[in-house]
Amino acid sequence: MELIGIFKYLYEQLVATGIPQVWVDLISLVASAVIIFGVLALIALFLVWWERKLSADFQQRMGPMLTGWHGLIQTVADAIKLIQKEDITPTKADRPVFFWAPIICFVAAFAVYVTVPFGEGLIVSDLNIGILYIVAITTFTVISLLMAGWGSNNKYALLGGMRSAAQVVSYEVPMIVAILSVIVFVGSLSMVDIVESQALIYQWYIFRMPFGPIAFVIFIIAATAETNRTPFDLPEAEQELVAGFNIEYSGMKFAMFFLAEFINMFTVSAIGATLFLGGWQGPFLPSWVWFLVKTFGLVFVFMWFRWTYPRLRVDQLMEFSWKFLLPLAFANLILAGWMKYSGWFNW
Amino acid sequence: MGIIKKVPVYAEKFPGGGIITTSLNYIFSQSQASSLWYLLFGTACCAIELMATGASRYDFDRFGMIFRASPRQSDLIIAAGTITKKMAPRLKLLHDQMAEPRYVIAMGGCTVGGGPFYYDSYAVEKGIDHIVPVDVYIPGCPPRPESLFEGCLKLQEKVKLQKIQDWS
Amino acid sequence: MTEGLRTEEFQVNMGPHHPSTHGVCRFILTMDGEVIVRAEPVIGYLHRSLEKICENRTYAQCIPVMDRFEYCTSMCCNEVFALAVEKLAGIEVPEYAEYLRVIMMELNRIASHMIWYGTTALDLGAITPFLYSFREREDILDMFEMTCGQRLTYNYIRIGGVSKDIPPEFIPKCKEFLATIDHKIDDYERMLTENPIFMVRNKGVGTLSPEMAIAYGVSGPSLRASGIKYDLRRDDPYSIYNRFKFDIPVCHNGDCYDRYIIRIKEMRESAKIVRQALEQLPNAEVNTGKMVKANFKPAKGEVYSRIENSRGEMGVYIQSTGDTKKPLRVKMRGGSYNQLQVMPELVKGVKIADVVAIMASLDIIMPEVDR
Amino acid sequence: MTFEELTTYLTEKFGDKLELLETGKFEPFFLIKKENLVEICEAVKTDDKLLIDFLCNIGAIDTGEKFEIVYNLASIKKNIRFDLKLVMEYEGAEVDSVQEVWPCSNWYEREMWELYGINIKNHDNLTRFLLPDEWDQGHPMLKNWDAPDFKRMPEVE
Repeated sequence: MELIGIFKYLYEQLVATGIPQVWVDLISLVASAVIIFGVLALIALFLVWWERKLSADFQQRMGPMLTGWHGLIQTVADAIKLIQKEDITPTKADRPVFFWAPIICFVAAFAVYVTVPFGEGLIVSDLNIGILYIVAITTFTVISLLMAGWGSNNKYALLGGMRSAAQVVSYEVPMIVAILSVIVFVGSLSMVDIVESQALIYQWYIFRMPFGPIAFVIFIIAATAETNRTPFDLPEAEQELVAGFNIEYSGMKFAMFFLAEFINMFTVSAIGATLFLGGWQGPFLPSWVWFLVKTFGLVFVFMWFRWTYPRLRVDQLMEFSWKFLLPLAFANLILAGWMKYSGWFNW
Repeated sequence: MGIIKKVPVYAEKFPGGGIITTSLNYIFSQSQASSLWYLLFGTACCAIELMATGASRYDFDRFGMIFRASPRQSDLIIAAGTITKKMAPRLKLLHDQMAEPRYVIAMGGCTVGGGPFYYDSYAVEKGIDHIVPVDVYIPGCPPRPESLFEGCLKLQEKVKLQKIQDWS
Repeated sequence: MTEGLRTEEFQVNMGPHHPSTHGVCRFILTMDGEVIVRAEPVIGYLHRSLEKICENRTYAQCIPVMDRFEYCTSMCCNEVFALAVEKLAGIEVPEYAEYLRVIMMELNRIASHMIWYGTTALDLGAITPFLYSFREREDILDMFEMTCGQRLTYNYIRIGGVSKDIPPEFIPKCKEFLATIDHKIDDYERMLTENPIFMVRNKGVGTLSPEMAIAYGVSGPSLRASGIKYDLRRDDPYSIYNRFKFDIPVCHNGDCYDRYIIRIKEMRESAKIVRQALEQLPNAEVNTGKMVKANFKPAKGEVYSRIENSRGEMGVYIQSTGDTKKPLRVKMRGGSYNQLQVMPELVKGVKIADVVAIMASLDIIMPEVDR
Repeated sequence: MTFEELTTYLTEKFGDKLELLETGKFEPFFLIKKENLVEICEAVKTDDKLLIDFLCNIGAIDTGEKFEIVYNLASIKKNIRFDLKLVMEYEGAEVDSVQEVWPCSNWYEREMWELYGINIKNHDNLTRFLLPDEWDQGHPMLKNWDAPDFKRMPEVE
């Protein structure tokens, strides 16, 4: 079954009704936005459940068991509970900043998916600056965390917000440089072009020796830091900063941060799968299945990190980024450029 | 939540509108009961039992109960361990910081009524129920994890009986 | 720096309700950015006036109160009080009961170190080790439970002996536990000891020089991590510790990592002691000792008895007037009290994350401090 | 050093400044005068044969007639243990701080000041310690202390 066929059929039916083309485009855009929102909300809820189950497996526990089959609707219950919970704004908070922070975080997390190719042709809009757009939008998250930290008027929240700003800015650079080394090879910023250049398994960028694996590792490390997960979960370090930037948030606003965190994790995994693991490319199965398999595989790696490693200290984190990761990423970029130029490895 | 609280008022004006109220009631109370996030609040011996209950053999997560470090995000405060006169204002502060609906479990003899420190102690608060409203009392010094489970299940029963009209 | 840009120190209140203050310790941290300028511990949030309570209880009634003094190693608390009263009254403890005491105390030491291992990992952000160590701790608690019916506050070691004999299932269960414990500790080590992040977080952090350690009365594993080989089980032997062969692990850097290594090694040594005690356990006569009655009055006198607890020297000072059933004064001394006192010196100039690491490595728990 | 060696050594060294008590059975208990406290503490810390570097514990006792203060001392290097004891009247109870000798005495003395009302001379931080900040009911460890919500355990035979 190819999803794209269904969408094409629906689109043709819409055109056949004879309404003006502008309306057709508008309706299809809105419809795709709704579909993506729904799918991502489901994925986020699933990821929360999966994380809890996985952590339980790592720790020889059961995890959620009593709400639904093996706790499958546990996160739904959590979400409904968070909706009905009282929404507190601290008296001394900076109200507009406090109010907008979770919304920006949530919207930014979803806005990325405009240019993520879920499968062959399954993309809302194939922008020719696709990857640039993604990198730009994901940066919004840090602004929202900074806003949350500042707006809460809480010292722990402020420390958490500052930490996250410092951290995301430092790891953004090696991540982009790692992405650049792929882009240098593809010669295009479009996500579809990137995927199409890795049609066969030995063309996946992770297998392009020697620069591919290095770029991939740099990307994974930087992405872990970008999504604020262990061992780089300093902004919400429970044992130091109680809950970090979201310490004052309750109810729905907290749920927004919570879901956005998981969606961000899915985002970076999707980017990783697209850039290094061939995106939707794969035999036999439908393209979107391949995409999901690869993305969830990367998500699993992130979760694995989280339940294994302790946390770094903030200065060690910075040192690691600026003194090790960044020089490595630049060297790798030069290597990639040289390989592309010499044409030796252009299979 | 103000809006949800208004739903029964309007819905029941229509014939058969009661079904909306009851099903909303069911969904909300069930999800509240199966997702009681507890505040990481432990002072003395009971805190060790609370940790043990969260650990592998007993596993609180089965009931959907996970700990949150921030009182804003937790629904339930398990007062584990002795509350002294110095600590009592802090407990009250934490309870005030929690968002409605919020619940309190008094775990262990000390929080129920002073326990082993009822006599001859000048520093222990004799029972926490004159500081915060308590929903479930669990006696024991310290209570076994099984009795903590029993207390949490009792609390779930209580939560399931709540109606959305009652929310503040 | 731009001219006129002024930075300001600010105060952060850490605790008394904070996930990593091991109960209810409170620090008022004066910080410059993320760096600690000054730290002032504020204690007393768990001050339950145990000493006042003991003054108004008979000697036998004091033992359950001692349980609450340091609930991670309640057996040792019972022992230190019983030891003091036995010295005062000149009570002989039967050999069989002494062996049971040693077995229980060493098992309890392992259990206490397991709590420390779990919470240390938790404080550094790794969650899984916590659940691993609590899994094995449950086995130890099972053994205690089958012996005295409680999981945490045992009231097992009494004045004059132990409250009851071990059940027949105890020894096979204990042997099974001892057979696997070394592998389990290997597991723990695999998770943290060589972990690069763990090492970089702990090495060179919170270095405690031996001079400072002694001056501040730091004792137990934290003192041995600073390079001083001092263990009351060897240097001031109480009970029957002089009958067992065991090493006293010593490290020399005195940082958080050494304190970690020491405690991991101590778990193995404790297991060794339990193994020997089980072998030597006299089967001929099962005599758990004669408990004292409610109207028991030791002779006039005073004594300070001390034992090696998992957190350092645990002592109790008892003064008896000789004509009442109640002690005139019971003063308790816990290792954490002094280790918390040295904290402000250790945390000067470190990051806030290190405060958590240092506190975890010193293994401070609050009931011992506040009493 | 055994009990006897230690006793003779200390009595020879300090003469009539200290007096052996009969109540101590396992470690020697010496009664000293509070004027000599800091002097004796410094002397035992620096003495080559004693090297008392470790202060185990300081405890105040309210005997119902007067205050006693016990210093439990130990040497890690020489493995020696003995105790010093002070006796003083309730009126104007005051003692010198020994934190110059052993820094860890700071908290013990602070606790003594708070719970017994014994004034500590030359102490750098006599502030609220274990009791709540707003505490105004006096010194609770005194034998005759009482408060409205303080219940004594009934006598059971």
